[in-house]
Amino acid sequence: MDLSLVQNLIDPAILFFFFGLFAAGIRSNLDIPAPIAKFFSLYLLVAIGFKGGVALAASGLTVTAVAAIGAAMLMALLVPAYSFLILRGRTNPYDAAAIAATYGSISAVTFIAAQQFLTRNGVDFGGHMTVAMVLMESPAIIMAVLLASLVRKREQAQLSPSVGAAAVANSTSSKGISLKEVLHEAFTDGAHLLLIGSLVIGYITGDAGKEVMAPFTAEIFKGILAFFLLEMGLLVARQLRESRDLGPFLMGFALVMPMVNASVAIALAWVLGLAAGDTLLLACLAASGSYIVVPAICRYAIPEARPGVYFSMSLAFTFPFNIVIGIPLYYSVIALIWGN
Amino acid sequence: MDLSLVQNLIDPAILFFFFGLFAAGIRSNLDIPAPIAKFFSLYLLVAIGFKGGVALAASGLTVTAVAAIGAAMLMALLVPAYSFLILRGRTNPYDAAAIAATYGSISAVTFIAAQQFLTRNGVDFGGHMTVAMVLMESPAIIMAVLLASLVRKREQAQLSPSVGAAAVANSTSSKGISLKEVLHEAFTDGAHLLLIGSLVIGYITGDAGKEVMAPFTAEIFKGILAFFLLEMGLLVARQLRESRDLGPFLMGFALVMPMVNASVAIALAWVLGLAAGDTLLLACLAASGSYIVVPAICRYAIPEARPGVYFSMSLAFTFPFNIVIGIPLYYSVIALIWGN
Amino acid sequence: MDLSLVQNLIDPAILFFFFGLFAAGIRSNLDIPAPIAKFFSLYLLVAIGFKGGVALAASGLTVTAVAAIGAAMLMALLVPAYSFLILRGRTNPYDAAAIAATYGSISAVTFIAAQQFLTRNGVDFGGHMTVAMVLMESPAIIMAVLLASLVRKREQAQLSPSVGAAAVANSTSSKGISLKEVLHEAFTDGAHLLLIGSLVIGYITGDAGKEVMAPFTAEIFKGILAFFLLEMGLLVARQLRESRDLGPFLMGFALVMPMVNASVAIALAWVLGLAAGDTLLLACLAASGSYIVVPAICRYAIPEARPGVYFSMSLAFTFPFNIVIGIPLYYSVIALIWGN
Amino acid sequence: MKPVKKVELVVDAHEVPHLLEQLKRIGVNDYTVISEAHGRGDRGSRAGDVFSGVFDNSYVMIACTETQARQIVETVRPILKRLGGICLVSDAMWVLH
Amino acid sequence: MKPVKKVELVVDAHEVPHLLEQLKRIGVNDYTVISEAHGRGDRGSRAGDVFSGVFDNSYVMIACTETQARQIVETVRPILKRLGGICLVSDAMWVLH
Amino acid sequence: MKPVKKVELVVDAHEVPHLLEQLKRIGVNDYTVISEAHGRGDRGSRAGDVFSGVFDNSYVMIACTETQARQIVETVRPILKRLGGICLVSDAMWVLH
Ligand SMILES: Nc1ncnc2c1ncn2[C@@H]1O[C@H](COP(=O)(O)O)[C@@H](O)[C@H]1O
Ligand SMILES: Nc1ncnc2c1ncn2[C@@H]1O[C@H](COP(=O)(O)O)[C@@H](O)[C@H]1O
Ligand SMILES: Nc1ncnc2c1ncn2[C@@H]1O[C@H](COP(=O)(O)O)[C@@H](O)[C@H]1O
Ligand code: NA
Ligand code: NA
Ligand code: NA
Repeated sequence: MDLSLVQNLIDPAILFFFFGLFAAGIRSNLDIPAPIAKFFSLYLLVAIGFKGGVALAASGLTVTAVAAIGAAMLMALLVPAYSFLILRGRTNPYDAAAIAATYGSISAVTFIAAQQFLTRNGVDFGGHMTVAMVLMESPAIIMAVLLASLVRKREQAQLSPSVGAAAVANSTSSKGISLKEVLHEAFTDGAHLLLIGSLVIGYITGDAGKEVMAPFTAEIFKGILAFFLLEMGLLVARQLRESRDLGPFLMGFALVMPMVNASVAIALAWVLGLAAGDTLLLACLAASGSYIVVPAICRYAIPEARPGVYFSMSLAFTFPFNIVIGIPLYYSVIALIWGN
Repeated sequence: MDLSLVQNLIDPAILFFFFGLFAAGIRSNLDIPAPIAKFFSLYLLVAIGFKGGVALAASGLTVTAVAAIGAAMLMALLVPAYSFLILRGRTNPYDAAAIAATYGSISAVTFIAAQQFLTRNGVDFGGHMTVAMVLMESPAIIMAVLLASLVRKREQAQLSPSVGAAAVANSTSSKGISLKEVLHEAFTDGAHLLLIGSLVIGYITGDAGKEVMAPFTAEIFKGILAFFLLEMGLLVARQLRESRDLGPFLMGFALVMPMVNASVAIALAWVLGLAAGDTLLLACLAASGSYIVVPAICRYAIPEARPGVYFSMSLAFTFPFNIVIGIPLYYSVIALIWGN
Repeated sequence: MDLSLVQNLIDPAILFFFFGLFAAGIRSNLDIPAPIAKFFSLYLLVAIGFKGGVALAASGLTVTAVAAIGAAMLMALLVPAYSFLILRGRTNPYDAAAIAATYGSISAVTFIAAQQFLTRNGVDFGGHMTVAMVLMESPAIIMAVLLASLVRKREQAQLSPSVGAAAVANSTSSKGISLKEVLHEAFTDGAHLLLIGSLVIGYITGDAGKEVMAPFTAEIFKGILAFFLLEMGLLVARQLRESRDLGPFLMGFALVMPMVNASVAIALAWVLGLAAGDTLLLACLAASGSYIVVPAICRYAIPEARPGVYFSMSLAFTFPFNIVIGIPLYYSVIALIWGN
Repeated sequence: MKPVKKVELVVDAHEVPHLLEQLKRIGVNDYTVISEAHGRGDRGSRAGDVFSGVFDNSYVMIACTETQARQIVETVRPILKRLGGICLVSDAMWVLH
Repeated sequence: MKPVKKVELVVDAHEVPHLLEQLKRIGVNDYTVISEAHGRGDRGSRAGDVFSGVFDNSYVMIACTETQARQIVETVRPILKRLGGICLVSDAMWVLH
Repeated sequence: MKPVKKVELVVDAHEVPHLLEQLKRIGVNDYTVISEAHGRGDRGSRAGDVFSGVFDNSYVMIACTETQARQIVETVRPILKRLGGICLVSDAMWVLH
């Protein structure tokens, strides 16, 4: 178990991630064509969703499963709430709301990397954790939108205490997006929807579906993940260059918060009596930040926030941290406590 | 056999088609990058052509095979002929010619779905049916071009009965495209040619070729088909929105004609003594309409026809009808008659 | 062994290459989307590099391996040197330098086709040949840049014998690119770097890595190679049309030089006592010309050279020659000498 | 040939369908869209998130009459205000066919 | 800098090779093509058939002299008449190098 | 609306990052790039090497003041001289928002 950090790094997919970092670091012109990268991202969602659905059909929705899902949803509410409180005074409040949503939500690739870690170490995990992942997206976004509209109202009130209601109404028409619209946007977001769809299809077709799909969704999975992580490495290194103006506080937040969120998740899992495998996945869901769904929605729901900020934090700092250090670190803590 | 309709729908690939319809229906931004979708369409042609060629090399060209191919070519002449007669009075004659070509030709994905249906139900079919599919493309297009030039001449004669020959010559130079040019265009069309090429390569390399190609062309086939049908679902739903102005007659044609064409094909197959599996494939070839090759050629050969019309009919109505209802329906009729 | 030429052509991947030539020859609109073709090219580099790395980890760096690598590097210096001497008087000197670099460098797809040929004929070859391939890229490019700067200086001196140094300095600032910059460009070139990276990752992860990656990098390899060679066939035929103005000397060079270079390589391998399989690979590395890495660098390092010339020679003439005739020809010579 | 105005827009790719709907309402039905136009403006660099494509711009070109151009400008201004982007208007001659 | 005409065409992507051949014949050898330009015009929406790409437009730009521009216009007009598309001509300054 | 200059460049795709850096140095930070612009010019056909993409052009558009346009032209001229490409300058009206 001591070796798990190094072992984790010897996986071909992880090594391709490092190679991507290196290639972009020395300013190579290496590039995965964008439509391929986008397709691989869809592929991973289909594969992970389908696999989760099949597993869920086999195991059914047990009490532990429900507990794990409940814990995940609780984390999706807690993380943005305390993140916003921490960020509020130190950065502009719209950015704070968007960052809160980013960290309340999840990174599917971090989740996948954690699953790969567990498989490599022979630790079981349940298909219901994919359901948990799916359900963590929306609460975080709702929280953030509510926070942003709170900020908006307060600002409006400060600017024009006398004009009052009229100004607020006016601002609503130009900036305020109704929660209903945002929820529609969040639910119909392609990445999110594809994950749900694949989960449902995996659940319906079960083992019969698994058998015909396996060569595509399971056997070549590792190779495609390797290519995808190569691209992620290139992106992370290039985004790092763009993010010099983040400032030490936000950089620190992006590196320390994952550990805080993972700790809270592990504590919660301990209380609920979850298994070690599910606990690692829960920790990684809590620790990771979104760089696909949340930016897609915040751009529209909180246009005042600077996408460069929350996108850089989650992609250039939190993602590599979790992939390289976070996963084995969280698991070594879990192994210690769970007495594995 | 009663359950075949529902069973048919429980296939993961078909479920992804429904999911695509649903996602586009709720206006999700889900999208397969266009180069990927285009590649998958080429992939399916290669896989199906190669498989057909290998099967043909194994079985040889038997009498039944020749009969089946002959029946297919007859259908490719009959369908556009009677379709044009039905359509003539009720829609503009150029559209009528293009629609006739559309339904005389075939949809490779419908053919693939029918093969999948047969495989799932343990029913055999021959590699020669792929040859039949290949040979159905051109007759339909030739028919349509001849019909369109007939229409053109008649119109010309009506407009200027006195000017006569000169006007016709003039019109020919601006609009009339020689049959030779159209045949060249039809034969060299990428999709059509790739299917032929793969068929020939499969035939030449036989079982040895099959073995080395199988992981790519056979094992991951189902997964790629699932992604492709997801994209088809998205396209169908989006095209449905564009096709509100089709009118009840053309919509009815797009939904009823497949059943008529399939019935004629089944009757013909019965007379010729074809096996049940080959009969279903023949019925599906007759029942399906082209949305790749024919539009690519009609755009050029019958520029007076509105692509939106024939494209919408075959993609937004006939394709989903065959995939969801047609295939199991035709097969239940065949099973009844063939006494399976 | 007599049949090896025909046998070689009956491979599905090679047949798809011919089919591509045919399709472009009859001016079909068949086209693999560019991002897919580019990705397949990256895929082949990853697969071949990874495989070589794994093989190297298993065998270790033996004396024969070092000898083979040394022979390859020697060829990478010899080929551009004598090519430049041959070309100098007969074509403009910048083109001569660029062509020299092209033939000193290698074509990874020709290397892959040679490996496939060996596998089909049950002949072994070593993972170190992939290292040899990697190491042949740079010497050729360095040679060419040195030759080009020599030409540049001489021209400068002839043009303005009185003005002298100042003019040279001036020309350097506008045209001359420092060797350091070129080496950086050569090393960081995406294709080159990806090959190295995959080799290293294969070496590190060894058999464990091979097992998880095999479905992606090995099993579906043949199918992707077939698609890639289809695209190569299309490209070759289209490039042939653009290269009518090459002239008989350069065309002859592109067809005869591969045989000369292969002969030198075979002689060298004989002297060093290499095995037959490694010798064929060395011959193919020597005989092939680059159409990816070298054009990418010469465009920048020797902007005076006409890319159309060296690109056409290596893509439209040398590549198909090696694939179709060269590989079986070189091997029949090797088999004769090695007494196989 | 007849003189027309050429309106060129660079906007958030996600906003294009909405924008085209707005234009339809004021009777502008014809347009050309080039989907991938990366760039940099007031809102920083617009590239680099290949997965969601959130930072993609699209380029939209509309040839129209002067009156229509003025209407288009009024229609797109609030969209540009909210989500960024640029709009240029210039003169061209339309080849009648 | 010297004044030139900028000719911009949006035409059926399949027609582009044919069009460029025609232009070659009248001595216009230089051009720039952007392949994927979706749009809507008299012939309805041009998008949505990803497989055959039949409905794709391309955008073609040519910088040339006024005389050439006039020739180009005459050459493309019948093509536009038959298969649709638009052609705009405007003024620009060419940076000599 | 305010009058601006529209600078349009077609250059070697690989040169674009370098070019944008040069422009940054003279204070031009805003631009739009369309990546795939195939073409033909003095250096022959620019297409057909899908693997290295060496022959790809990019199209760059910059809306700026007249002074900036003049500076841009001076900056890009040596690049165009060395690696080819074209640069056009024309007039447009910028819609303020
Ligand atoms: N001056 C400019 N010239 C060319 N393109 C621009 C200019 N300003 C903005 N853009 C484009 O418009 C997009 C949005 O601009 P902005 O909303 O200012 O960030 C940018 O990403 C650029 O693609
Ligand atoms: N007024 C316009 N402004 C911009 N693009 C247009 C306009 N009219 C037509 N187009 C483009 O030209 C293509 C062909 O036009 P059409 O032949 O009229 O259908 C359309 O799909 C659009 O991309
Ligand atoms: N007259 C022109 N009109 C439009 N595009 C041009 C013109 N001349 C050159 N180009 C574009 O600029 C690129 C480089 O030109 P060149 O350096 O002359 O080969 C070409 O590949 C074309 O895309
Ligand atoms: Na999280
Ligand atoms: Na049919
Ligand atoms: Na060589």
